[in-house]
Amino acid sequence: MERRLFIKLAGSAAAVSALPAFGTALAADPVKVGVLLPQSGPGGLFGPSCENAANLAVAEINGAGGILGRMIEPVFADVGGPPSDANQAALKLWKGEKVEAFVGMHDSAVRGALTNLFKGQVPYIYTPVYEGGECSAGTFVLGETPAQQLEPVIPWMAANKGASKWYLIGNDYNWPRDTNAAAKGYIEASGGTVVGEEYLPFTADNFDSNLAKIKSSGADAVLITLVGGASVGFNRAFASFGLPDTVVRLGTLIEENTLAGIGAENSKNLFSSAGYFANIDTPAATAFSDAYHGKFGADAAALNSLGESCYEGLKLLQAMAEKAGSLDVAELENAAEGTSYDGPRGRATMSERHVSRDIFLAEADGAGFKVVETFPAVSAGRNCS
Amino acid sequence: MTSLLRVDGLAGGYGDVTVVRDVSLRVDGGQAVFLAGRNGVGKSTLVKLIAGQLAATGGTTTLDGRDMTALPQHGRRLHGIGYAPQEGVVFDDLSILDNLTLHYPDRDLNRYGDLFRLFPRIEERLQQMAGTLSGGEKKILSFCRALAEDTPLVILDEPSEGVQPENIDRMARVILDQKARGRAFLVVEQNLTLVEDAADHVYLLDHGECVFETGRSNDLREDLSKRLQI
Amino acid sequence: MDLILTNGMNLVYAVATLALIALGLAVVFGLLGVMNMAHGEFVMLGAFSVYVTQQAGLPMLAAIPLAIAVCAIVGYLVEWSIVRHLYSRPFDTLLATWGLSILMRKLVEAGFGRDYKSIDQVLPGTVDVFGIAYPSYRLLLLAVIAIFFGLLFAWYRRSNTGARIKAMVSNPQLAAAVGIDTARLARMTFVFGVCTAGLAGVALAPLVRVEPYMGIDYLLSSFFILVVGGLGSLEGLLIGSSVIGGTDTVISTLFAKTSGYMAVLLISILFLWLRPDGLFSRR
Amino acid sequence: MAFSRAASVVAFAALLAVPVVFDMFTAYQLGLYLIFGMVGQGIALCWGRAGFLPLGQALFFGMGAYIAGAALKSADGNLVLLAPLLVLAIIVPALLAALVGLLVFNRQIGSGPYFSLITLALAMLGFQLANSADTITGGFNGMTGIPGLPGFDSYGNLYFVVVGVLAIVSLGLFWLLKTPFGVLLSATAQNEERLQFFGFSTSALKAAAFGISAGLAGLAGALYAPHQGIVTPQSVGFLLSAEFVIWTAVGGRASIAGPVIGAVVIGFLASELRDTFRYWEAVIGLIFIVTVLKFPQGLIGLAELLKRRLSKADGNTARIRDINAPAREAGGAPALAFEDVRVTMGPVRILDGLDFRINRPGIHAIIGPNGAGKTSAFNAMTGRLPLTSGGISWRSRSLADLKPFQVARTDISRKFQIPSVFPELSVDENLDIALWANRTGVSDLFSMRPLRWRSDLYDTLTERFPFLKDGGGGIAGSLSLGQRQMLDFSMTYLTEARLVLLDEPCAGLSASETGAMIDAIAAINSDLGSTAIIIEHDMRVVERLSDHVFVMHQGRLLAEGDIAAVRANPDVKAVYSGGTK
Repeated sequence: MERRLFIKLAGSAAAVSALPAFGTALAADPVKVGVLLPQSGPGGLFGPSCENAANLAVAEINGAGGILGRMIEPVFADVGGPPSDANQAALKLWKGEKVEAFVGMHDSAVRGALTNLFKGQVPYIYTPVYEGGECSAGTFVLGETPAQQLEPVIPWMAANKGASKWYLIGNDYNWPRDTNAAAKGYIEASGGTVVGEEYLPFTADNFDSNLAKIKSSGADAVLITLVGGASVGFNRAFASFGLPDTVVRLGTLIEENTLAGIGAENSKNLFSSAGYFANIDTPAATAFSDAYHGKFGADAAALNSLGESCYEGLKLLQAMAEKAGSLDVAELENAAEGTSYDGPRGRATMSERHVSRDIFLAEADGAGFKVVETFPAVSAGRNCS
Repeated sequence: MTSLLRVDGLAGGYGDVTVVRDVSLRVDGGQAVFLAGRNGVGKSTLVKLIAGQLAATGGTTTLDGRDMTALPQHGRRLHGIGYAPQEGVVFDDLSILDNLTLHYPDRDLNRYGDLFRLFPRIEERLQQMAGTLSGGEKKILSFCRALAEDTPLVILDEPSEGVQPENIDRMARVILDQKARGRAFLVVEQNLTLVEDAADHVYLLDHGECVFETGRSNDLREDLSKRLQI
Repeated sequence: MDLILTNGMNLVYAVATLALIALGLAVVFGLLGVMNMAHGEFVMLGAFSVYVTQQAGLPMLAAIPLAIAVCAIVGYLVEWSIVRHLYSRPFDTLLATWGLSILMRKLVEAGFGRDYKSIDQVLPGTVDVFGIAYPSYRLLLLAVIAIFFGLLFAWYRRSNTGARIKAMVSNPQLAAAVGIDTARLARMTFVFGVCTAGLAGVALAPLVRVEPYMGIDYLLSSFFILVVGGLGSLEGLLIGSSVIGGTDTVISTLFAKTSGYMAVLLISILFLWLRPDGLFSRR
Repeated sequence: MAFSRAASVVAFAALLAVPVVFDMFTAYQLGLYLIFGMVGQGIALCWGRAGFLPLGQALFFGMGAYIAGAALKSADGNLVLLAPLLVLAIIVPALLAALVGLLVFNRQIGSGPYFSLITLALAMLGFQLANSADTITGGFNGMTGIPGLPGFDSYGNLYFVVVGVLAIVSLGLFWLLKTPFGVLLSATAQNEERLQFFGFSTSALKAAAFGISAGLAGLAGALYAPHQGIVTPQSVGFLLSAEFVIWTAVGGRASIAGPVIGAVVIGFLASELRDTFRYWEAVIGLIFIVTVLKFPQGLIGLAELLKRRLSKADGNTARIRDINAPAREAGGAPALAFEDVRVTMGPVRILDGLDFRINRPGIHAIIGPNGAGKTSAFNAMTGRLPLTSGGISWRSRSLADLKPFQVARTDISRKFQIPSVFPELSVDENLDIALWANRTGVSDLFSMRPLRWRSDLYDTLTERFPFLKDGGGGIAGSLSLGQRQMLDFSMTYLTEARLVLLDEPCAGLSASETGAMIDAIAAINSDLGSTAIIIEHDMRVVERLSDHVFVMHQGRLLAEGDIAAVRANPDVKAVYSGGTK
């Protein structure tokens, strides 16, 4: 410990002695932005693509003159562990590195810890898909909410795929429960019924009893809010029983990695609803994808909605800062409502700390997704009431 | 004639502690050699060194002209050194049957025929866990196991501990009988009856060194008793 | 009727795969007393063997020798460098193999990436069994597991290897005194155990998710199976798998998956508390 | 001793200086690791001392954190309301753990993996409950917005509270380990069965240690809640539990400071590595492996090794004993009765209608061939062998269905055939335990006075066996077999029990040592006027010591009487004649 502290001291001494050289350029000091992403733990799968996307956004923003005339310097930290670790990591960036704004892509437990840590004293943009309802001061959300992912999609599934008897299955935690609570309303409104609802512990690796129930319930559609490995395992078992021929599947967090794990032969009649897919063929999305692979190579971590959201996070920060003319939380709060920017996902407009934006419904098609319908400018629903 | 077992300048102990220093001894075929001495003088340590359970820090052990010094314990057993230890004498959580047969691929019990006749309780309880036996019975089981092995040399560490006098006499009979067939024994023993009955040669140890040795004589008992009082 | 039959088949499948997965740990923990927290990682190595053969364009059967080779080499090295120093210290094997499991996950992650690997289905489609459609590969797997356990059982009954291993664990010095090469026997037992875990990984790879972190799923359930059934016997392994698999399947079917999971934990606690006898304890 | 006391003072002074020397952020970070270290201190108490490993300690940590979190949220700064609720965060986990411990330890002795796996399963269950009961706990997303302790800033002076609590806990543990309770915990780990035969309920001792460790975990959790402002199910789960154990192992599983050092070192290391090296977890994994292989006693063990190199160990002198141990009441005449006792195991009849009585003091011998059931008779009396039928009574109290420690409390003391002592404890501590047997109440266990106890018998024994006094500071495991036999014998008699069971007390002794032992038995037993039963093969011993002899054969009594009568008995002649060394 002594040794480590000594190194730390030596490091800060070096930083102090180097300061005068920059003294004159104080006004143009770079803006340090903390990018909090998972490199370890269950979310670690999305760390590399998120890091790349954030770096790409930084390069583009800096290439165009930065934010408010200041270059962005991203500082990354791993928040894949439990909230207490994330707290430490964020605090180190905030108080140690003097980071002026945060972009975070991580689970909701970590978000709860961070809003409690920041207490609205530093701008914080939360980027991934989540259950909705975040309304803390200084916190801005651009991820898809259940309302966005389901409100237009469920009627579409009913009309085009004959989905009327829904079975809801998810992991046993807040996001699936809240998603399904929203889904029930939309299913009813579309004239369908919910024939079953079940939540699985994170450790589940055998889905036979669920599949038997789905079969016997006579469901013709399944809404999947399982995450990561559980989703892969469930969908593979689902296909092995030959269910895809008669039952259509809709997931709200089935992105490219999960689909790769499920495998092309197991993904018949599998739909996913999200704000972004790697295969969207709008000019903005294609340009983004080209730039991504141009910068990081063809073998770079596969693009997906969670990774791409880190790019969007920095873009939103830029848009809000430009509109407010400041990175001060109070100024940002005043300017946020109505801020909009254009990104790979299309145009996003901020309302109640969330963004309304285009939602894509895609069908699994071989190794990737094929967008079958685009729902323009879908609202994130009521989140701050 | 060269001896079956030759131990020269053997030294060793536990970790950094040297217990046995520079011990040399001989055991000929058809002979029973006993080790005597007070508790803690290193008798058990010496036979552990010879059986290969402890690594020697000096000296050599040869059996029938073959150098055993570098061999591990199981190798010495396979090359002819049988050993029945003082403590941990049986596998407590195995049946008596398994205790007697686990090291024979054929699991044949016939090799115990003579011994079972002398110690019938062992045969009566083959299916019982060895851990349920009393201390003396475990010693007998261990004795039977070691005697039935086809090793030219058998090392026995306190075979009579906790064993009733009749059974000690039977043990002595077995040893005499096997000696007659050319087998050699190296025995650590406190019980003077057994020494008297079976010993051809006695080494007296003190502080890890051999201080006295004697052949078979009529006043062996008196001789030893006197010296052991020291 | 169909539903009962499907659930019945699922129950058989669950018990069989659990037994297969736990077998390696039954050898390493049940016989050797090594609380191998890297057990799941050897299953993972087996599953990745299938991925590698698939990438190389070879048939799935080629994964079997590959998995055995990889697990044997890794197992040999692990035994030689770590485990052999810790045989008499079960809690320390737990700590060291916990570290090992992290190391193995990270090495595989560094080599193959973190993403989910999709293994092609072998024998896709379903077969009609008593009027219900059941996945063909599962049926094949059930047959293979039944034959495998049958052979294992026959061999174990006749050989005294089990007794020799028990003897070595309970009294290594005496085992050496009766001529057992304890170092070699322990190493071979460990290698056999981890190779079995690897083979379980091969067998399950087409059915489950395959990624560097998949092992955790298999670790804890294996431990509970072993302690419920009793350590050190094949019968115990089958009983444990039946109790754990049966509880999970029945409760999950009647109620919900979370209840099934909690019931498995409760059953395990009750067994550990009330019926630890028949399981040999060691200091 | 003085060295480590000085080191502790310096360490705490350094901890207090951290916010000044570095910054509040470093102090905040350190504070979390100190909180985690406190949980490790509890684990070390169970693992390093009492010998059992709790593998699910996060359950109690998380429980304390949730209770404290709920308390802070509901009390809203009202201290009168808050204080008792925070106490609950310590008491509830402690009581739960003590209950679990009692239930489990009552059914199994030893330190096998079963208890550890039970605690692991409980933690997993706790995680699932915390996750599912989202109306109370907030589910996966956690219980959020927990206010700080009133008057303390989580990112500021709360650190000093953490350091203060850590200091109190460490001092408390230091004291606890010095008390008889601490000595008995170590004894439990080393030889649980023997300790039971001194009348100590080892299950209660272990349950108490587990309860204390859970209370510490709860206390740490109660600090964690205001420190972090959020509590999530991960605070209850398996992974954090495993990490607690690993920090403890890396720091030193048997020490007070070790777990804290482990948590701090690994904590800072991980926090530095995780942002610089993508595969940082592999480094941590490697550290565990190296620690277990090379430094099983952890970083503290390493430090102690260095310390020992620097300064030579202190002498082995016995400690001062200047307080008379409470006198044992004399008790009436002995009355032991075996009534048609049968014990069968499978097809084997171990005892087959054993029936005899002992009504007067003195030394009684049991002889008989190997396997006659002599030791089994002792086992049946002392709770080690359940009776199939029949009854055993001692002073008109039935001994059937009693556990070994309950038998010992009826004033029966037993010596095993193979000497059975507490090998890692000093000779002095071994004798202490025997002196404490049936003389200590709960308050004595937590007082330093019993460490100075003596008795007249203690003086007699140390005179007869001088190594007991001269080598009192040395550990019992380093004694020779013969000395251990004498130590064990001395301990058996030091209890001054009215009935003493001696199973081949001369086994493994040479002829001259046997003589010394016989003299000791004869002299001490007649001094105390107690009743002894001795199992012996050596007829010389039997002749010299006993006036009454029981001959057993095939699980039954074959004959009894004085030695001449027994010798003359034709039945006895048929099966047994006895001999001498």
